[in-house]
Amino acid sequence: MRKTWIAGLALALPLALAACGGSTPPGTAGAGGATKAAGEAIKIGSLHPLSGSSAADGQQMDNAAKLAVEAINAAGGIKSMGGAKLELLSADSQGKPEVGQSEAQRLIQEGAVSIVGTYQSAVSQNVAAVAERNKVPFVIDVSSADAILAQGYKYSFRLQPSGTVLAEDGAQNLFDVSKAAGKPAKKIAILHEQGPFGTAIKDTFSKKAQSLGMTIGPVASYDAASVSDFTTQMAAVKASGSDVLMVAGYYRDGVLVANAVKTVKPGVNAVWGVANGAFDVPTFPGEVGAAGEGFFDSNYHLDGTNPDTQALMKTYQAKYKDQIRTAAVLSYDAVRVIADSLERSGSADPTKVRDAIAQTNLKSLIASKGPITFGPTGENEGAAPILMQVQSGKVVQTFPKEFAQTAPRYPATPAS
Amino acid sequence: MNTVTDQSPDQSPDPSTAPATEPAPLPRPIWGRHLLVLAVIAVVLVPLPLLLPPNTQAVAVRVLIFALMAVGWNIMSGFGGMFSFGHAAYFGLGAYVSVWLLVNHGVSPWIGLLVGMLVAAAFATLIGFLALRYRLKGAYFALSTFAFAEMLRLLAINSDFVNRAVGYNVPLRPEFSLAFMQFAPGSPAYFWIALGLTVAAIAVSILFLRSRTGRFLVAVRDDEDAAAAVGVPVMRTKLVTMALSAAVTSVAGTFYAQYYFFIDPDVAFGSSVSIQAILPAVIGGVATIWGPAIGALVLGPLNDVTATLLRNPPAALSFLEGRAGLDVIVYALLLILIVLLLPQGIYGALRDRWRRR
Amino acid sequence: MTEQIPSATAPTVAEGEGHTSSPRLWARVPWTRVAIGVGFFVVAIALAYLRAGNGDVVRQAVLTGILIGGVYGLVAMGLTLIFGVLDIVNFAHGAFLAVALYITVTMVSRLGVNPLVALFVAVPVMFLLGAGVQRFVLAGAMGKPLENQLLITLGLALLIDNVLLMSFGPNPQSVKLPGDTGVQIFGAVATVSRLLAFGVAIVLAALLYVLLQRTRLGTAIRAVAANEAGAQLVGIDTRRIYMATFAIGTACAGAAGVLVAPLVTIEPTTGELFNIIAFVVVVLGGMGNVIGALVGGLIIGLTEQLGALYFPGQSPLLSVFVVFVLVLFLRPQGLFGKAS
Amino acid sequence: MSLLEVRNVSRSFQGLKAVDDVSFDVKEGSILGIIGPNGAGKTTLFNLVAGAITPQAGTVTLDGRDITGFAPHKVAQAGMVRTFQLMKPFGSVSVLENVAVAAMAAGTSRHDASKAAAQIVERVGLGRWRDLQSSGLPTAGLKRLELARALAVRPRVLLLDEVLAGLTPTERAPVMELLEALRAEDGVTLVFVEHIMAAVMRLSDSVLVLDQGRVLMSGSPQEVTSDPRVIEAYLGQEPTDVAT
Repeated sequence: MRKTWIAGLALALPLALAACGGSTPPGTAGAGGATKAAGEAIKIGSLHPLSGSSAADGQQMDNAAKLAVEAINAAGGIKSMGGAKLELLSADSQGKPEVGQSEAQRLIQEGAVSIVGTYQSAVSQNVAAVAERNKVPFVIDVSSADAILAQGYKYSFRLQPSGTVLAEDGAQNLFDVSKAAGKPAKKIAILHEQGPFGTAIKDTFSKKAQSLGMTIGPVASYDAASVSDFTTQMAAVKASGSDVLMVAGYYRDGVLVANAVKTVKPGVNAVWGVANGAFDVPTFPGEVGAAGEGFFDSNYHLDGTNPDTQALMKTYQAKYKDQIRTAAVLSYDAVRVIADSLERSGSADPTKVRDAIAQTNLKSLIASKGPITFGPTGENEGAAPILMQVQSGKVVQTFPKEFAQTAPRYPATPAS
Repeated sequence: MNTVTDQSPDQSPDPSTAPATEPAPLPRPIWGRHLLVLAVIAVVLVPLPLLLPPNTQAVAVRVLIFALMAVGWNIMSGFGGMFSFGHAAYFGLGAYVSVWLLVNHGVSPWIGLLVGMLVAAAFATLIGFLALRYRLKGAYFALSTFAFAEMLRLLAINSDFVNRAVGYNVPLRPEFSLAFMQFAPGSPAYFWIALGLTVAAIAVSILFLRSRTGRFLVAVRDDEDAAAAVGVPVMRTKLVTMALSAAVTSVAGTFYAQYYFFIDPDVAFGSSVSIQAILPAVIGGVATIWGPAIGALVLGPLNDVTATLLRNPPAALSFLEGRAGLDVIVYALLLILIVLLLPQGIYGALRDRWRRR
Repeated sequence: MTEQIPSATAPTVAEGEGHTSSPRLWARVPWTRVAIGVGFFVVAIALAYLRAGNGDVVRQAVLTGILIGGVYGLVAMGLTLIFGVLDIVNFAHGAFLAVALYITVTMVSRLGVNPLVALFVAVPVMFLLGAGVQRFVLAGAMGKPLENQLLITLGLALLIDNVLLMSFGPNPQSVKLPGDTGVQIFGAVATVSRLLAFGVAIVLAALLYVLLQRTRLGTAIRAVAANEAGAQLVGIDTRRIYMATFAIGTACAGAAGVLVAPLVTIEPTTGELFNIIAFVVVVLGGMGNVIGALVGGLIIGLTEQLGALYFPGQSPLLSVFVVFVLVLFLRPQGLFGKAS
Repeated sequence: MSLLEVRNVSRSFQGLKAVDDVSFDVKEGSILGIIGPNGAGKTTLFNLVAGAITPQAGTVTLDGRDITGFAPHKVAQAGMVRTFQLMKPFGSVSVLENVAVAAMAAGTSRHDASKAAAQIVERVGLGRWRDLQSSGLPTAGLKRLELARALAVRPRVLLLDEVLAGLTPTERAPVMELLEALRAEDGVTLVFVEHIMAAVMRLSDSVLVLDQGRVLMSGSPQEVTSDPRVIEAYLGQEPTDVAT
């Protein structure tokens, strides 16, 4: 008896809810939200992993996108469209490609003129295809996989430097910094996570490093989701006599690397992160203590020398009681890019916005070699990594000179 | 309504506790009526994508993919009682084989679909043979299927042959084409293809249950020794079942890749895929013909519903707005409640009620 | 045909004939199997030497493998107990462990105590949590098919992860063990926190062993594991035993959580790291066998580390799964379970 | 030549000889009763002959064909079918379906299997229960179902493991009549393990006595029951219906 009721309810409830929850509000129906009635807010979709294992970054990125919208609205909205206000539609990808895909679809149906996202490369791959097929621009804040823009998509743009740029510049920075210090790097041991990100960085970095005359020592990969110790790998590094340890990985494993370096003392001149998810994160020095002292990371990074960035850091700290990370600054930049394009196109038609984005020329809050401009494939041509180092328990910018807060300390034999 | 399923597969009847009172008679199997119902449902659903708001259509397609996976899982683990916790292996093979053929050799996904079915069936036969040869049962059998799926995932991650962890993008075509299963975004064709595949899968499961092998399978599930004693080839029955189950699930993988345009080892072979194949069947009713589809109908939108509700909560609950993770909490609670309160699944509970009338 | 294998933790109950006299530990050690196992590892280590060409690396791999293996064993102990007695594949075990991680973090940051002090809070709290979960959630699923239990524990894991996410936020946290430095052992190094975790794992295994073998509760638990109907006949309240076992298993996850807290970055999903490996260890050791879990943990730890030396480009998990499948096929009752 | 020849079959478990060098012959159309005290190895012998366990030594020959070590379903397909002492119905399906599956396993088409099953179900007296779920049958019904399912395979040799145990005397009579009819009308050869001596005396052409895994003696029912060794073997043994 009772069970029938429950069964009926279980069956009916989601369906009924889906019927009302899923339907679009009248007025925004129709693909892509073509033209806006005057006074109606222009919608921008923000799609990030708000839950799941990357929630820390995802929530920061969503917060920063919100801050950007607030800032633009406070400054008078989109002036070319009569001061039209922006509205941010937040969505949770849960870090899953298929959820990201259907959420992107939903954002577009609800009238988003552009989407900002998504952090995980696998999710971005999916969303890029959705954006392309719906002809709605997709501004990637963070996702490094080269493959995303290698599809020839017209509607996808990427702010962060691609994996190739990150890895090549990472090797170049190592070459320059070690040479300037009078101890040119010779033999590089590599430790990388086995996903697409770590593997691609390893491949490109090795090629570039070899072309610069360095040799590659032992290479070890690991599963970032399950690894729990690096002492064996570190012993192998130590035994190989390598003078630099390059690490391409995420936060949790980066912490384990630092602990293993401290325990085994592999005797390298430097631990050199390339696009490492840990070594330039503000919480990293606090978490590993002295173990992380001297660690380098060649990575895209917020520009701590830029007053606008400093202001954003303060605002974020005040509002969210947390230190803003680079990923979130990129989300902030992404919303700025869209607002700027709306301003120039004077239209909320996604295809016009797309054309305007392609013509972007905007100063970034991220350390870069030039303003944000997009190349033919949609890569940000201004994007370039800079070199950070943990010095006295803080992550500081050290190279190239124009972004340096202090000079790099090399060699920086860790945990000595 | 269907004779196969009054009991969960691994509860073997204990004669000493069998009730002395006469149980209600089981209705005769009416396969024809099942097929008829299926045909009517299929026809009724055809105009659906033209009626649904466009963003709901993505949910409808997801429901069908869930259903397809669960129908496949249900053949082996429901009707066959061989609990698989590794159907990601077959889903992933379907996805990878078809995409590999498409990207590297320009082969139509329709052909890839067939090749994927064959490869998945062959793989299932192989691991099935090993697991049965070594007489793995219950949780051990389940863990072995899980281990094989994980090994495929790790192999894919470490093989240049399939692009390692990078996976594949399905190339977008300049023009839309039925031959390459690619249509305009939001085109009802996606729904119709998914519907066709799902209806075909359910029809296959009905016909299979009616077939000689299908009826052997139920006997083997109920009592393997007794089935062997009357001459049922136990091993062959189980292997055929596993192969069929794998082939059906691989179809879901092929369609998934064409609909979502992207696969990588985690998306294709990850353990969450195996769970997605199990969930709808258990929620809807294990070892029933309609359970997997009903379960998918409930689970498919559930995520969106909880997310939507919490994004724009009713006034009374507005303090919950924007709390990340809350939607997943609600989802998890609903899941636990449904499984606890309806151990037979939704269809199972409804059917028991009808029968008692 | 093949009978369900009686749980190996319950030899005095399961064994029909033979030694019913006082169960001395040394008399029950399967010496031939131990010898074969040790032989395998000698060969494995020798091969690693050839492959790595460097003694330091191999010594480090062996030491690390043993220490990590201890942690795996620690996590798997509670799981194997639950698996063996309740017949439930508990996917929420890692999530329970994460709860203990957050208990530790909170105590250390609020009270400034040594993380090990958290044992005195985490273990009883987790015991009660486990008892509650079993009584109010899992009791309804006892005797239900495998897939129902699987989904309930998966739902629980999802629930706990996200409650932690909501309560503590997504930012990674960490715990420091005071005086956690490297220690030289046979030319390899290990941190104090790892050695401590390993030591406590062994102590805990011994305690559980004594609990199961020498107490009334333990006897009852073994009886239920070996033969539920029989246990009921002699007047054992099986529902109470189920609850107690699940609570003890969860308390073990609690202890494991406190001990691994200094070794990991603490996030709501951290516990999931251990789930898969713990299952492999449980099967390897024979379900329900606490000592087996510890030994299984050591084997997996060593496999992972030595496997990484053999195949540096491949995922270490691959060798773990290969070993797992081989054991499943050749000794489905686990290395320390009884032959049918 | 005998239809079923069992020669020097042995099997031990963990050093314990469950069946030790057992031989016997069964002529076509005859009925062999196997008796012996508890633990004598009767059920193990059945398992060895029917292929559920592989003998460590010895051969089993059916109609001149060596079937030693055949898988159980191959033995069934070769024409020899066994029933189980602890009944094993296909619990989730109807009585009729239980029997129909067995008929299909013997090669009957789906359509004919249902018809054949209906006839057999009538013949064993389960007609009014044919549409019931088999797990709900009382013991007497399950015993008949075991028999019906075995008959559906159209066996030449039927191995019956205590089909009468657990039945009341009034329930036994029709089953015994059925067994006699099977031999008389269908020419089925029967080998049965039984504790109920009255049934053994009435049905068997010859009797084989097992004790501690070995053949104690064989002969006509009269010879066996009057033999002092047999009486001794049963002495001190609680009469019971439950064998090991």
